[in-house]
Amino acid sequence: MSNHYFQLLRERFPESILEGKVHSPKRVYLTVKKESLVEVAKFVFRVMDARFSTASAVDCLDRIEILYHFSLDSQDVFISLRVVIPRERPAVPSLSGVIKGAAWIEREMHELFGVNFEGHPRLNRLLLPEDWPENVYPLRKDNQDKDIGKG
Amino acid sequence: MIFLLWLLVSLVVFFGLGIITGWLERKLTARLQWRVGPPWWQNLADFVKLLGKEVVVPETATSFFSLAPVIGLAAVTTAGAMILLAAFQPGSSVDLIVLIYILVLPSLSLILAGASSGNPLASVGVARELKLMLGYELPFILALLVPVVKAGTTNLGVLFRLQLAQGMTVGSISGLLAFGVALLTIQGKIGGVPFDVSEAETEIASGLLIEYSGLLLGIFKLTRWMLTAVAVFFLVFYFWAGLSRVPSAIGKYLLIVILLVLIKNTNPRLRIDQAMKFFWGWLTGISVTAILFAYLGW
Amino acid sequence: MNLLTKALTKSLWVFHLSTGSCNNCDIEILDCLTPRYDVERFGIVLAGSIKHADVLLVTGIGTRKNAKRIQKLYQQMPKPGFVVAIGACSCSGGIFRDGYPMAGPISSLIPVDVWIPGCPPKPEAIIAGLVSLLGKLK
Amino acid sequence: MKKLLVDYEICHRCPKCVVSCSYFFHPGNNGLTALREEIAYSLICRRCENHPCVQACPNGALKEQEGTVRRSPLLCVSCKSCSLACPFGTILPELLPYLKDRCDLCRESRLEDKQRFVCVNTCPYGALRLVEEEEIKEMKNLQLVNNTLVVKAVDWLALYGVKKL
Amino acid sequence: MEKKKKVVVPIGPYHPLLEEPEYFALYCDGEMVVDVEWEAGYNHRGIEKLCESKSWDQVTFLVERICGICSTSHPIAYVNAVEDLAKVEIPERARYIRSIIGELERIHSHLLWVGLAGHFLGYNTVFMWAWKYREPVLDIFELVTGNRQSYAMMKIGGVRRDVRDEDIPVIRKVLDELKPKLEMLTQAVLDDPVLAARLKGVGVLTAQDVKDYGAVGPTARASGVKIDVRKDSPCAAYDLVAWQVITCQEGDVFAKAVVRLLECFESIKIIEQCLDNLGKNKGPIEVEVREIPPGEGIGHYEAPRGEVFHYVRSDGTNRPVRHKIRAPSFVNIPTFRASCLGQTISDVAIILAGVDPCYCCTERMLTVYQADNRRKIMDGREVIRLCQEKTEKLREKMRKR
Ligand code: SF4
Ligand code: SF4
Ligand code: SF4
Ligand code: SF4
Ligand code: SF4
Ligand code: SF4
Ligand code: SF4
Ligand code: SF4
Repeated sequence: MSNHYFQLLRERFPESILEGKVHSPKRVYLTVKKESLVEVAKFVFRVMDARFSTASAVDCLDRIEILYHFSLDSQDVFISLRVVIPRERPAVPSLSGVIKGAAWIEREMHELFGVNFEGHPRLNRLLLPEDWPENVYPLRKDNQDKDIGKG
Repeated sequence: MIFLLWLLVSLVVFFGLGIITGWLERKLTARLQWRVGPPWWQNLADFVKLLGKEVVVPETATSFFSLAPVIGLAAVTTAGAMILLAAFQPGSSVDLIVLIYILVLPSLSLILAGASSGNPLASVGVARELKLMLGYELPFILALLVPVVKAGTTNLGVLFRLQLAQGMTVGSISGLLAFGVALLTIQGKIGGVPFDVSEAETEIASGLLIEYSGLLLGIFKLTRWMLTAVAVFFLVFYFWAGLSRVPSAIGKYLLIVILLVLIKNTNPRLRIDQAMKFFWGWLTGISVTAILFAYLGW
Repeated sequence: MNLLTKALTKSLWVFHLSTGSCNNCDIEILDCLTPRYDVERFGIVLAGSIKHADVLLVTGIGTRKNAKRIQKLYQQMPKPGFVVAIGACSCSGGIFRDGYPMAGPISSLIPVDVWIPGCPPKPEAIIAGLVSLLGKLK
Repeated sequence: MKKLLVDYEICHRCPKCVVSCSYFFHPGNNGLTALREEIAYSLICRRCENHPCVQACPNGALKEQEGTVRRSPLLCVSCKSCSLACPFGTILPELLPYLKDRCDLCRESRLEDKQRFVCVNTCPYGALRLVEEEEIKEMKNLQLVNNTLVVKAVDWLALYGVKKL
Repeated sequence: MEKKKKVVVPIGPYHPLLEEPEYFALYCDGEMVVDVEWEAGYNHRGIEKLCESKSWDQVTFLVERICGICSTSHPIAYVNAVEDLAKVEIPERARYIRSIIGELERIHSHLLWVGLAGHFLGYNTVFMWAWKYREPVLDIFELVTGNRQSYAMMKIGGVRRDVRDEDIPVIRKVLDELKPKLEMLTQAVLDDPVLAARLKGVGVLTAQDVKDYGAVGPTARASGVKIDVRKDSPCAAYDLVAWQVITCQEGDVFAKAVVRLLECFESIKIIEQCLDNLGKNKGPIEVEVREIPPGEGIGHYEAPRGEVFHYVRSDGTNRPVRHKIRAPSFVNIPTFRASCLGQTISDVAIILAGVDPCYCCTERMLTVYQADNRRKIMDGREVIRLCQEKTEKLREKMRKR
């Protein structure tokens, strides 16, 4: 099943999809160019009518990966769009214009990973305790101390 | 002087009665909810404990903060004294209208308390309690008018005693209707579910009393219990010929308390607008009908 | 034991404060109020406002975001007032001990009178803990 | 291509491995522990017939695979029973951490060259070295563990002063 | 209308309605809610970070403690994710046991919700009754798993404990006794005119809102969106037994209550069928998983409140490299923006409760609504902006107090 969607998206966006991996009949991972993320996500969300489940960021030291997980509930397939961005000044276009529900998770990633979501309506940090220092992102791999951010 | 004595009697009687009634309410509620419930001296223990606690006065509070509970307690005691006087001193001239006025005071003292504590949650409580008061006072007064129409007097003592000769007021259709309305409005007065919007623990965190602690809170709690006792006591005498025989009066008292608890436990809290609709629509309608019936002599 | 203390032991009003817990402890506290356990038998009721409370039941690790509020609430509680730490989290940090949002354990923020360990403690354990608080009062 | 050389003559006497490691997914990771474990199973283990180590493990975490013993990190609870059971001292207790360390031999080109192989630079006893293929041919007592890892085995005879025949 | 004064009613962080710390600020115009703002983080425990320092097996216990109510849903989703990563098939008996535990949890959770909803409405009798009926379910848990909450039943590759044959009749008996009580409760809720007045047409969420916010679980199903992970992506034994997805069309709080109550019956049905099959199927309860290969996996499961989502990444050691958890409330809570505005304060309580929000799981993550941006969203009128600045100041003041 996932193969089918893999082919479909590949044909629809030959330029934007850099790489793809069919993990199992139910899971497919596609690496998408940062510039085309919104376009592809819009297609998956609106045209393919997938449900936006969530997004997750992973710190890989030389890069940050962000995965947007879309679920095609009736087909039991997860399509995960992966965007790879540099670790210094990471930034991606925000999906919150297309998917209202994405606003929250983007704020979370902004706070925990320091990713900048361009075009996000309210990306203000707040949440970690008030005295949390700027530019310390707890879920980055270099912050391992349990006392991080304690000043 | 005599009245002062009665005040003292009232304080003692209704203190005891209030504690017991308060406990009864809790115990019955617990039984309805398949729980065991607290022992009989529970409310007394609560009160005594509160006496020993520190009183925290918030910085934002005004001077009415400590005055409000006293006003409430005084009002309830006075109301109790008037009812006792009317019931047990033949020839006393206690007027129903005055009593009605005094019975408004405990609610007012709550509002005063909420407004003076300077807490935003309390201020919502104030708004609600005010609206609620407007709601229940009208049908309450109308319902009380039914026996007045029948007897043609507002002298409480006469109203109480008249029933001994004519049979109790609830015996007639108009009286029964009026009694029902009075019961429900009393529920509003003592702030029981479904009309506990102003205290609504889960909505606005105990609302009006949120800032109170220690002795002051204790007085409020006590006032609330005493008010219940006074109100129920009043209902027994006013509608149900409480003067006739002591055992049956006690039975009636218990019955009314049970009724109140039942209402409380089988209904969810109403929204304030729903409560208003209920008071001004249904209850007012019913009480007006009752007055009409009373004119017709039913 | 004087009358006031005696009344206090018979009428504990508790305020429930969750400071970064997993809910379990909180549910078990609520469970104590329900028919099977019914702590109202002992005069224990849940208070709606800290100003009304005699006992502060704390669950959870005490997150850094919460730390100041916990202390403030403790100060607002009219004295005499007591603190009961419920669950492994509030006693020691439990499974979340090594997390970065941890400010607790609770005893490092406010004085604790009774510890009730467990993850979550069963309602019986909570009741036993409250009883031991009563014992302490006497 | 360069290979990592572990000089076991030095390592086997070392009280506690203190090298740093550039493996990043698990900070505090000491990749060398994993390497030493691998070395132990592939080079030092005597491959006993009935595997006392395997028998001793209460969780079935050890298993013989392709001639060597392998420890399943998911099952091992780090109780060190195997270490006690092994008659040859193959499995040193410190090689059995509960949270497994990992060395990918800096294979992923994830870092600038100067940050790679920090283990080599941080071993205070100089037990680690990067060697070229040619060098390997010239050295004695060398064992290849895999494509990128070579071990200079302990010269026991020299150690105990026994002359070679 | 311009200079209408707005009152901020803070709910929380310590508010009896919310058993957990949370800060909601309702911007009110009289009794009318004109804006909702909420701030989280009081409960943030950094679980995703902690996961990276625990072994795969330990993480099951940690995710169990994300929240005590969905305390088996998170582990199920997590083991699903790891099994997806490692491509492990679990034995059939384990699948039945997983479903039994999952559905028992659903029953206890829904009953808990009914009780709390009653409590919020001032209907304390309902609270007491629902919780009384919930007790026997917890007894089953204690019998089968040894604990009332946090069952520690899930394990990568199967389940940790078997259900003993002698326990099966006990479970059946409890369920049989539960059924009439549930029916009574359902009837009581459906027939009560006051409840209907309080709940019907209140806090309506449309199917479009559901799609926009990605809402899940009963919150979505009450709005006519038929999604249920158990049906759509059957794990455990959900494709081996017969049951139905419950949906309602109205999207109001009443519909949410109905969905939850009816789901309890489906859960009982599932458990009974699973118990039948347990009797017949005597296989092993787990397969041995020796290693987790490098890779990534996604697992999800229908918790009582909706889909929980777990993403794990492995590098081949015995601890995850990254573990992302998305709990149902995280996507359900934002729907408040759609369902609360224009309602009265006293309804907000029950609307919030209607979603069955739990902050524990959501809170692991950090989310805040800041007033600054909200202002623009609201309507952009300068006057209101000024008004809100005033309220904001008031709020600051209250915070400091
Ligand atoms: S002690 Fe355990 S049950 Fe209680 S809050 Fe902490 S993790 Fe949850
Ligand atoms: S009951 Fe068991 S799992 Fe829970 S804390 Fe105690 S030893 Fe640990
Ligand atoms: S690598 Fe260096 S520090 Fe580590 S064990 Fe060998 S000699 Fe010791
Ligand atoms: S340390 Fe690990 S491998 Fe060795 S016996 Fe213990 S569990 Fe087995
Ligand atoms: S320390 Fe605990 S687990 Fe280990 S043997 Fe003793 S009791 Fe068992
Ligand atoms: S007992 Fe020691 S030498 Fe024997 S097989 Fe096991 S590890 Fe190797
Ligand atoms: S080779 Fe690289 S990964 Fe391996 S131990 Fe050395 S620094 Fe760590
Ligand atoms: S939604 Fe989250 S907090 Fe609520 S019960 Fe489920 S896991 Fe717990």
